[in-house]
Amino acid sequence: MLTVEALTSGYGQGQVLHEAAMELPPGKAVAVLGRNGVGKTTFVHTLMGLVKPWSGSIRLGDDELAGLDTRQIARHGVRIVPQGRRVYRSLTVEETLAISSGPGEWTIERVYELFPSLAARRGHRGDQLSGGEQEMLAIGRALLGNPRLLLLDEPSEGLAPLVVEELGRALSSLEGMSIILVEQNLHLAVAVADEVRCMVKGSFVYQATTAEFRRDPAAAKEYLGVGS
Amino acid sequence: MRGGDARMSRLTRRLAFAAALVLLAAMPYMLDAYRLDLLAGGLAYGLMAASLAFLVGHGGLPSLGHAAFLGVGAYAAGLTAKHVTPNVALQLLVAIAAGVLFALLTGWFAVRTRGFFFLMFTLAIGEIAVQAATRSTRVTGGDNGLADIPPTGLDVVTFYWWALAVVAVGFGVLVLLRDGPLGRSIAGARENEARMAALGYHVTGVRLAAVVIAGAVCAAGGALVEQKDTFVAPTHLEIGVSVLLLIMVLLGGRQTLIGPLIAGVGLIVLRSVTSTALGELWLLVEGALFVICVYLLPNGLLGRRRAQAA
Amino acid sequence: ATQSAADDSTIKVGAIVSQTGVYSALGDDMETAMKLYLEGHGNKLGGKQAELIVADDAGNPETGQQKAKQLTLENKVDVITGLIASPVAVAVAKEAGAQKTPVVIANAGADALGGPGVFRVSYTNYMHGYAAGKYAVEAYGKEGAVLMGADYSAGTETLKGFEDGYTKAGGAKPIKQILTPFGKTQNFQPYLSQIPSEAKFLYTFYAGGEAITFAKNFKQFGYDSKIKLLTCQNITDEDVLQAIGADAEGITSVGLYSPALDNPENAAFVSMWKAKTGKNPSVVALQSWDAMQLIDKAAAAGGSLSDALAKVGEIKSPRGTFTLDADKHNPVQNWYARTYEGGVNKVVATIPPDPAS
Amino acid sequence: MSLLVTAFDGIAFGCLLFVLAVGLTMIFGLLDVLNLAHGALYMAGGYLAFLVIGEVPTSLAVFIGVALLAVVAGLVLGGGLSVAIRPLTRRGHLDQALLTMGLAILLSEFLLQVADRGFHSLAAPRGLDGSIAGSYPAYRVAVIVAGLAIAGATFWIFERTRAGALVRAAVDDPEMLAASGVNVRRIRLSVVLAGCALATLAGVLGGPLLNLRAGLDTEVLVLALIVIVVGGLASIRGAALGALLIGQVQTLGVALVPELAAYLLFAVMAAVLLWRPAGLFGRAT
Amino acid sequence: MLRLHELTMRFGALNAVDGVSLSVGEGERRALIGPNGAGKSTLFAMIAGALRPSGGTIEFDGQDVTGLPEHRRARRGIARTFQHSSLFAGLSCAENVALAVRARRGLGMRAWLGSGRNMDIKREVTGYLDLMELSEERPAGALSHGEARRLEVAMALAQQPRLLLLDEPAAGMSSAESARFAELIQNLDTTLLIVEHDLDVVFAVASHVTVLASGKVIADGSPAEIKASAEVERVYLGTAKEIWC
Ligand SMILES: Nc1ncnc2c1ncn2[C@@H]1O[C@H](COP(=O)(O)OP(=O)(O)OP(=O)(O)O)[C@@H](O)[C@H]1O
Ligand SMILES: Nc1ncnc2c1ncn2[C@@H]1O[C@H](COP(=O)(O)OP(=O)(O)OP(=O)(O)O)[C@@H](O)[C@H]1O
Ligand SMILES: CC(C)C[C@H](N)C(=O)O
Ligand SMILES: [Mg+2]
Ligand SMILES: [Mg+2]
Repeated sequence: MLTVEALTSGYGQGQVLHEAAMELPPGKAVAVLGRNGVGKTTFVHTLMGLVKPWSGSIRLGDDELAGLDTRQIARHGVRIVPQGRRVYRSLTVEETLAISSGPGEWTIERVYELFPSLAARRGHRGDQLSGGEQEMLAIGRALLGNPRLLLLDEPSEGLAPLVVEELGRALSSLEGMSIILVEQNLHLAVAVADEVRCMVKGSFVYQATTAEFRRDPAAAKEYLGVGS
Repeated sequence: MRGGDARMSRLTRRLAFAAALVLLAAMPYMLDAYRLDLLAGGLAYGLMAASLAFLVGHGGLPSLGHAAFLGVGAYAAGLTAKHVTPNVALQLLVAIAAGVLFALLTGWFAVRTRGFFFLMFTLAIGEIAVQAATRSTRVTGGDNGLADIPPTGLDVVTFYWWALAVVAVGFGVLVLLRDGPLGRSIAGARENEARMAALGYHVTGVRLAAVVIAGAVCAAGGALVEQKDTFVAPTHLEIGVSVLLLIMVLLGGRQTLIGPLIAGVGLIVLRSVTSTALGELWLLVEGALFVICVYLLPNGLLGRRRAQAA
Repeated sequence: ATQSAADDSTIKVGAIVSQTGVYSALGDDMETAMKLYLEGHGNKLGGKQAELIVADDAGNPETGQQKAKQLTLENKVDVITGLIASPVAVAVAKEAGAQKTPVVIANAGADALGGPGVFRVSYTNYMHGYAAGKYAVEAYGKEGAVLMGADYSAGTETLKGFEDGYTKAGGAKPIKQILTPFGKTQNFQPYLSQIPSEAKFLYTFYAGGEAITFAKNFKQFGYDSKIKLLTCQNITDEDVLQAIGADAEGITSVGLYSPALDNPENAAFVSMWKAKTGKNPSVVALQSWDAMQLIDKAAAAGGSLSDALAKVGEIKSPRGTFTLDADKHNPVQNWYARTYEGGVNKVVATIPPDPAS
Repeated sequence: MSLLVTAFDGIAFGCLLFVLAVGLTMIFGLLDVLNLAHGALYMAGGYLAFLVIGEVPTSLAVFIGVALLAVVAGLVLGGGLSVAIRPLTRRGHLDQALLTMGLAILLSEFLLQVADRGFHSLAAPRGLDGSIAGSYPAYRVAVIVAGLAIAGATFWIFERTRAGALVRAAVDDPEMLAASGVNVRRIRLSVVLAGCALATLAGVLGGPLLNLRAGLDTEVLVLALIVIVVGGLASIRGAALGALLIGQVQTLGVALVPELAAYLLFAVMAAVLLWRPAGLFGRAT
Repeated sequence: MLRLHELTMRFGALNAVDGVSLSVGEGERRALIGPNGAGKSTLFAMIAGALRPSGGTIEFDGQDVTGLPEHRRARRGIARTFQHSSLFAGLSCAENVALAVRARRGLGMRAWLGSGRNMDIKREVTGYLDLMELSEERPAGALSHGEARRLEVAMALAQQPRLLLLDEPAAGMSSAESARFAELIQNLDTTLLIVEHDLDVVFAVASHVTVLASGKVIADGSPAEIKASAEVERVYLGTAKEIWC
């Protein structure tokens, strides 16, 4: 469903992505892992059009996304949960969800069910939420777009373990949504994703199914630097 | 290697500065009296623009009341000349002291506001200062200005050199202060107040220091303006002058100090040339110039966005 | 200046006016009148080829002073004229004095101006008010005066002149003086409402945009039926009358000129001005015309222009004949009470010059 | 009694200030673009009306027609402004200030060239050009009515509808809003157009009150800026409160303490900012 | 060394922090955990002095500092990191840390420094940057998220505080970095109060754990006791307990 080929991009003169490539079957979730600063965020931002691709192609179904602007990409059914949350600080929870919701199975009620603490804070402005609450709001905002492709950039950051667990369950149960999940939390990544990719210096250097990855501690050690 | 480059460019910068100074010092041999006088005025405005750049660009405090410092310096120097001493250096010192005092007095309140609100607060200070100057008729001569200031006794050429010296020293002080620890702290307060406080800085104090430095240097420029014309009126303090200074900063590039200095000299000279050549149309041309500059020089004449090394 | 004495065939006149800024409406009139004068006199002043150099002061004394430097040092003009706002005139007079170039003020009214090398064909603010004060005693009675005006030197000096003229002619001290912030008052109702109920009449000083707003407010808030009004000449000057519209009807003012004055000079001047602009000449236009006339006469006399300007004597002006006093070189002239009726300021009384002012 | 009239007149003046300032607050407070051409736009509205109908009273219908024409002119100028400002959206207020200041000079000097540099004024339309009970200008009552209507409409749109939330989101994080599939450009454009049209409309509305002349653009711009800082940049509500407060300061205030009249406007603004550094309704960021 | 007494913070009707009393001894490494919105960051902000409490007192070193402004507390030795990285975005990484170093040395308001002192500061700055594996010249605004988090910590360390408040320092750090980080702070000899949802870090570092929920302390004890608490499991840990414990 999503085919990324030879994607390069960066900031100013500095290239970050080097010929990144990946394929993602419909309805599947792939976890993107890698150490700080390797280019994970740049990768998902390039998919979303927030960073302009320098070359390469991004095909979603039959559509070429490379070169489109962010809004057009969003209209093709892509949503992002950005790193650092980026909630609208002057809008209340309720307003944020209202302007983000489109037709589809995800409704504001369902988001509140998923994150009851958001429901309790519905009148709070974005900048009056705790870090974890903001993360929930950012996820809710993306889900309400009922995307075909959902990009999650470290969604578990700042969430309490109990909530991460719920998030994991929710993401696993999403039907028909393709997911790219950038994560540092390996437990969540492994619980949600069908496949794993590791990024080093702007390219994907490792690809495996989640089951294979679990059995391959050497890969984790090599690409992520985790010992156990 | 990078460090080497930085040192190199620093050296070139210093050489260029010295060369420019020599060239400027030689101007009396090239220009007639009127042009020299105009250039002296331009340099004074350039210094004031640089002081405003220190506040706006370096300190992140966009002021729309900077002309008040010009006025304070000019009135202080003028009144000293009238009542105390014909010595221009003493007049200058009094002007600087008055600038510091005024900065402490008004900055104390002003630095409690931020951004656009600081802009408007300083606008209010400027306006109140205009009113005060207008209404203290007995001291200031009211709206018709302080006309009976005795001549400095310096001829055009000597005065020009005096002005050049003051501008060079004033500008040097600004640069040194910007690059010293206090200057860095001021930059920090511009970037992130919350963090500055968490690091143990008294943010209000740091911001106030920026106002005082900029105010003192601007007052020195104001003293030069007064000494050049031996005249000062409340119009010297008006919004229009503050706006003019701010425009110099933006045209020159607010990330630098030298850019606004050059833009200050340039704009004063340009205004004189265009208004002589074009009559009432000069204003239209100036408006067009601003518009064009915004597009063609996104960071001003000399503005490059550069990170400061430790 | 001395250098230009060498070149006897031309005379250079530098006019410092507001081409931009809040006074640019007056600047336009000045420029037009001066050019009109030169056109009508074969481009000659005192028999010499005249060159008029117009410089913009933008309403700012610092700019004005810089222009004065330019005109004297670079252009080497023989005389500087124009000068609308007083602060500009003060700064320019100072500079021109230092460069030994004579100045002919065509409008600015600050009382302090005048003296060696500085000549004025307009008026002093004090005289302007003084004449009105004298007139008010006869026409409005000896008591119950309230003064109102813009709070800047032109306003306060005019009101001071009025008070002196009024009391010296036997009037009682005005019962109240109301000052309004200059250039910041968009609405006069709050000030009009401060007029005490025992007041008999109101004398006011406003010019330009404020004159329009004042005149309209006075009428529309119904003060015309509560109190008699006497104003300075600027309130019903030609440059604001159109904008005030019907609300100007019936306002009486004291000024040094009216397009309705009946003398041959005026008839010629008005018709020439009308042909050029389609309107009646304003006071500033008349003053600028006379500034050129004064320079013309002095240049014709020959010798140092500064000395000649002091010795011109009688000037036959559209406002009537006037002279400059020997000491401060301010005009000694008739003043007129004028009532605006049917589109023109009709002269209802003539107030002769008073040596006391 | 006369103080009551003064206070009432303060409301009329406040209503005019509101129409003048609300467009500025929309473009600045909601869109984060500092539009210093706002005063020149006001002036454009006034001069357009002057050029079309001159200085004599017209019928109410013609006056309203001219006001609508000014709205159209505001939309056109707003379109131009929006194109001009687009490359600067992320470059900060000061660059925007320089650009819009340049545009303001161009526009106002152009107007003065087309009309002339003289003093002018609009006459109130016939029927409204008289005084109520011989002592209060009828036109000012009409200004109050118009001001309240516009206040109600803008308040409802910006603070009670989804459109308003979209606008605020477009300020907070335009990238994320675009990433939700929203056309951020169109939102920004509509706000600029609406803000500019309100400015030119204010120019017609205020024509009979404030007169027309060189320098008017700066004078009304400063007034509008004061209104929006006093109210706080956050909201239509802030602009309304700021306008009413400044209206009273300029009427009741100067009547009560005439000695301080020259300082009052700016002193009140400074005092408000010391008390609430982000304005009455604003919140610190 | 730190004593909170009935500390309370109200935002409108919400009691974000609701009568928290707590004391932390010299040299102790205390973790503060709890559900999102429990009031942990708010508590930190009050201790650091960025927020004025609605009620209660804060005692540091036996002195009441409740009314002391933030910068004065920093000078007494309280440093904190921010949950949302709070850096000097336009300045280089080195300058970010240098601001912290100069503040600590009391040189921040000096107009001028000799080159000897400058070199000294520079050396120290380089030390902290190396510790957190950051390069000197890049502007802080161009860092990746994880790098920004590390700079955040570097600045707090450069303050050499006596009490260090870390608000989710490891969030955004990759697993490798956070493991190294845990090791690093274990070896610090300052008093430490750390908020963290990464339980690997929490249990590696903390000698004592306090659990906050809805603004109140619901549990307090050794890591082992907390792991065993059913209440904590219910409101915070969930099945994550199985993974970590
Ligand atoms: N706005 C920017 N300007 C310049 N360089 C940037 C910018 N944002 C990121 N970079 C650089 O690009 C590289 C990749 O950054 P990116 O944010 O994609 O990393 P990441 O893999 O998401 O890291 P993390 O795990 O820390 O989030 C880094 O070296 C970073 O410093
Ligand atoms: N300025 C504010 N105005 C109103 N409510 C606020 C404000 N700041 C925080 N809150 C609320 O106070 C509660 C506590 O927030 P706090 O940030 O302290 O939580 P936290 O324990 O740090 O959570 P997290 O683990 O998600 O970061 C939250 O419910 C939040 O919505
Ligand atoms: C334009 C005029 C009202 C100026 C005034 N006569 C003055 O002396 O300043
Ligand atoms: Mg990232
Ligand atoms: Mg928190």
